[in-house]
Amino acid sequence: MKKIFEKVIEGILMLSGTVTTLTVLLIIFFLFKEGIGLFGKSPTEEGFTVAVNRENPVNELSTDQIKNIFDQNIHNWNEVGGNNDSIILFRMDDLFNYYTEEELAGIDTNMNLLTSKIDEVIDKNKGIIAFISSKEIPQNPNSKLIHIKAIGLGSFFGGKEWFPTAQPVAQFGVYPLLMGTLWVSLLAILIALPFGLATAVYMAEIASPGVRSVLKPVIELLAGIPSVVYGFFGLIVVVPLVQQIFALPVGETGLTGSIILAIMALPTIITVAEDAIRGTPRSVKEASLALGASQWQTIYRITIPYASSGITAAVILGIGRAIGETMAVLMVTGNAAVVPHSILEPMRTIPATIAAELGEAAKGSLHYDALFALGCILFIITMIVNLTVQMISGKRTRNKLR
Amino acid sequence: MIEAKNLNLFYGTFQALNDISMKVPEKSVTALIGPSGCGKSTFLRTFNRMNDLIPGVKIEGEVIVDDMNVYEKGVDVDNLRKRVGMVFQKPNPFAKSIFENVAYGLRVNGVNDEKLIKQTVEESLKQAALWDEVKDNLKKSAYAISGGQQQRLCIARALAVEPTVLLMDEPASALDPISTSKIEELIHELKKKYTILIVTHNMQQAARVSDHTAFFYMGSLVEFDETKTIFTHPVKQQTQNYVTGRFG
Amino acid sequence: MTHFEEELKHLKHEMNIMFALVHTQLSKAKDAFIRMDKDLAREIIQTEKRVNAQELNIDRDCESYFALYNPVAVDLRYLLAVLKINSNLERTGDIAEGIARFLVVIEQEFDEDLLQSSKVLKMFEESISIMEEIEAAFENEDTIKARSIFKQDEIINKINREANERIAEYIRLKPDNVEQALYILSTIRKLERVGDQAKNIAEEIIFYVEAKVLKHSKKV
Amino acid sequence: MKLSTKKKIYQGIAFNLFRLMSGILVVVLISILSFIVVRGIGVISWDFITKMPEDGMTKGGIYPAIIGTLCLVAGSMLFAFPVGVLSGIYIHEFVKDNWFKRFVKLMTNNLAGVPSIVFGLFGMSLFVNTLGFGDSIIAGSLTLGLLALPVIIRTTEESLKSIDNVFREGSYALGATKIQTIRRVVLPLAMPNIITGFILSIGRVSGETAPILFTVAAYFLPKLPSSIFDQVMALPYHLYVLSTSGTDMEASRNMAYGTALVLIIIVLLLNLIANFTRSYLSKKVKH
Repeated sequence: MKKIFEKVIEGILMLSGTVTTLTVLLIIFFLFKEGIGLFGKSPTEEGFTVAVNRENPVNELSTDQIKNIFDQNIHNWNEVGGNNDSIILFRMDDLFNYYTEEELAGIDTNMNLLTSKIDEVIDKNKGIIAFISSKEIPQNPNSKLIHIKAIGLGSFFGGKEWFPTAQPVAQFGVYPLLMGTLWVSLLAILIALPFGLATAVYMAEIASPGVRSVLKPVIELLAGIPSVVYGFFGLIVVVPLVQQIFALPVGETGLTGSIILAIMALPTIITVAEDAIRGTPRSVKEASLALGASQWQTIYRITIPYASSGITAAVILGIGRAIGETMAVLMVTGNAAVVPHSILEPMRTIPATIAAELGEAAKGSLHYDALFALGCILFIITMIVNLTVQMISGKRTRNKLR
Repeated sequence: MIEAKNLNLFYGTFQALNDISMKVPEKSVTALIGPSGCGKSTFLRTFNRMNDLIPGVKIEGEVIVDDMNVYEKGVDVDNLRKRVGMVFQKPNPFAKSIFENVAYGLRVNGVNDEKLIKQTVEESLKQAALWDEVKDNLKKSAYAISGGQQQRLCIARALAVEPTVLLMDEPASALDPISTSKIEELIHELKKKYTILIVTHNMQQAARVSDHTAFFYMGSLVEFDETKTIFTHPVKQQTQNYVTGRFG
Repeated sequence: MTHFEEELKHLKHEMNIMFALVHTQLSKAKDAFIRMDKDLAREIIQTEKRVNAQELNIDRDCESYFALYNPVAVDLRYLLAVLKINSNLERTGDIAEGIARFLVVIEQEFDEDLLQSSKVLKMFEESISIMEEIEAAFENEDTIKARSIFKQDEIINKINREANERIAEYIRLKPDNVEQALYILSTIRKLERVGDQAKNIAEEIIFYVEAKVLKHSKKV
Repeated sequence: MKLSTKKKIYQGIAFNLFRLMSGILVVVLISILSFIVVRGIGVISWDFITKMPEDGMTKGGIYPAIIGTLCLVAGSMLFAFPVGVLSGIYIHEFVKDNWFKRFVKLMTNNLAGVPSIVFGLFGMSLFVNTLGFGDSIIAGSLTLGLLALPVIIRTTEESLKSIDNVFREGSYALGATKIQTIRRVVLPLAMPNIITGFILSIGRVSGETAPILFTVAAYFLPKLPSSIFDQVMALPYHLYVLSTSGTDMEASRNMAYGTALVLIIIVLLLNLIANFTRSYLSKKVKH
């Protein structure tokens, strides 16, 4: 009886023990399941297509080219490998430019009429490119469907535009978001690092126990404050400050985000680095002092090199925190999805993009899948960060065993 | 000449050393023995002011090293520690090469002449009877050699800054018997040049290596005499009880 | 050489001094005996103080070594042997002193016949020789030589056994010289004990070198 | 210059620089706190805590947001605490040191580092869509629970690790089974630290916004939830809404200060309670 009872308990324990593993696997499964849906699909809006004149030699266009054509950055077919014809844009509404109302009478109900009219327009204009509903695609001899390159890893990572609701083709270029994330996070770490290390060294080596007993809870509290509060503070205080100091049109910039992120990453850096510094055996420090080294010489020649792997771990963990942070960044960076040129421009990070756009994206749409793909990227980055940290701290424990 | 005069030491309100006066003979080995917590390590650490690092320590009386009270105001502690070398319980080499471990004390004390450093490192390693074992591996990490070698490296490191006094806090307690006897032989050699104070839990070790022995109990110096006397006919009953193992 | 080995070497040196002292005492006793040299006899009595001081000196050294170095195995046997050899030597020294004290108080020269018949001079020679032998055996840790001591002691014992009859005969012949005769007998008795001490020392040497206990057993 | 003087000067410069930087940090933190406290203290009143929001969230209180956060905290802890503690026990006490343990630990550590927005994505995909809970307390709680899970597992493991093996061996030596040993010897000793971890993870959960964005949080819902399948408002999300997308941002600013202060007070209180329980319980265990 007792045996069975114990076996049951052990079973329950085992089940719980594997929950985290299961969760990670589930996260991977669900993120990638949704995220993978983005690839291999045409980026045009569902139910729509792009057509040209039958005699046009162009068969295939990339999303970039289509976007440039419809943004009227490309005016001639020869720029995309076709004949020397200027490009004529055609959208459904444009039908009324070609025909009078009488000619189009009854078009709302008569599908065939619409189809034939569109076909006629396409036939008449050699340089036309038409963005039309796929139902209206005529089996007509005069028009030809343009094959649009599907979204691939190349265009996803290399694409310089993130414009998921653009027509006729959505732009899913992660590059600006990636850059935004890296700029903001790295600058945040650059700001946080000197303060974090200085405070860690100060707390571990210099401060009297009294000062430390004040600093320690302060740092803990700093770690406990919700990110949205930091975001709020940034919005109310830091944003106007940055705007004034640099005389900018808006204060929501990458720099603002970096400052807030720096404050938020500090507790992680300080705590981990302080632990690492405290991990230096007292006897080693005493040996240095006993040789006539000053306290400062001991710190920078002995303690810091000894704790270097722990400090590295602290920095990487801090970067991980900064990269994954969502709300505060969302509130203060301005969220412009363009490749940044200066840190004083508005920027948009990957987590902020997800948070801002997921609410608007219809489930199952390309946009929705694209946001999950962003989630995948985030997940992979943090996974790499974590594995690196564990590798470093693993090495550290091995060193200590010696 | 090193000497303690009416030395009292407090950790907060706890009195760890109680009115200790003791003249340590020069160029000889003096062992400090006594049960755990008797204050012998604390006493040892007053000579290079290592106790300063512990918060809440208060010291009264005088500790004289080279005719100067080290607890006087304005004493340059770094300089004092340079003159008073210290070897610790466990071998604690720095995470540097063997060479850099020995050179460390010189570098932090402002020596930049690489030739001089090289020469001093070699001499110190020879004095510590380690040179022959490591001369081909000076660039190797100090962690790559055995514990006994590491401890001799730590001794070489202490010798490199040319101290007059050498404090040893249980220098062989973490070592195997063979390494221990090597360290003991080394101590025997070193006393020709240095005044050595050694704290040890191991009474036999104190008996073997020292010329004089001081027995501490509950923060007081109970008896201080030639080692032979302490181990053959001590004056105080407490000393007798301790050295015969009939303690408590 | 380790520190302790140096100390042991020092101890051996002290022991050599002790051996030499005792040996000299014995030789001087012989000379004084032959020449009836009372001054020399007094010198022997004086020097005995040095022998005693040296005994104490070695005892103290041994005590320190036991206390400080925890000797084991051969070192332990060596120190134990030295302690005992030391006291054997001191007794040998006492014997020389005892003979010297006779010489100081005796008034007439010994009768030449008595010296001849009692073989006392031979006894002197034998005991001095046994001392030399044992000193060499100790110096070289030579157990073969040490074993030869036992035979030499037999010779000494034999002279000693015969001495009774010879002295008795001598007294029958010259009853006036009975006091002298008794002195000689007593001297022979004393010298016989020199042999015994040497034998004990030999046993100790064999004990520390070979770790064999010969005491109270049939001699090998 | 004398060498010792030079050393002292360098040391003085370095130490003062460190002191200064630490000082700046403290000043920054205090200014953040005092800014919010000063602006928010006037807003907080009994009404603020117990009333529904009114007038496009420019007036009234944050009652439903407080209740919503309470529901979410309770729900997530109901899931995460038992599972987390049991996991910690299993990993530390039962699994031998083999690849499985290392893998599970690796995964736990990785989960701890996953950004909260990814949890939000995952929660939306699994609980809201796949399992069909919709935006609801249960979906939000489970998502937050998963977020808190690695923290609780780690603190449990750490506190178990800090218990000397002699206690376990002592118990086994008396013939106790493994489960008995854990229940009667190990857990009571580990409890102070586990409870501390639990309280701190409450703090973390109550302040999280990103995971609840798409799983439960309601923009404006001036009523209390009736079942676990209802949407609720939540404090952090409320603050986000008030400060970025309220109908009249200037007018709702005061509400935002108040909400921020309430959040900070919660975190502060939880930190205090955690420190208190840690010292109180560990004293109790010792006696």
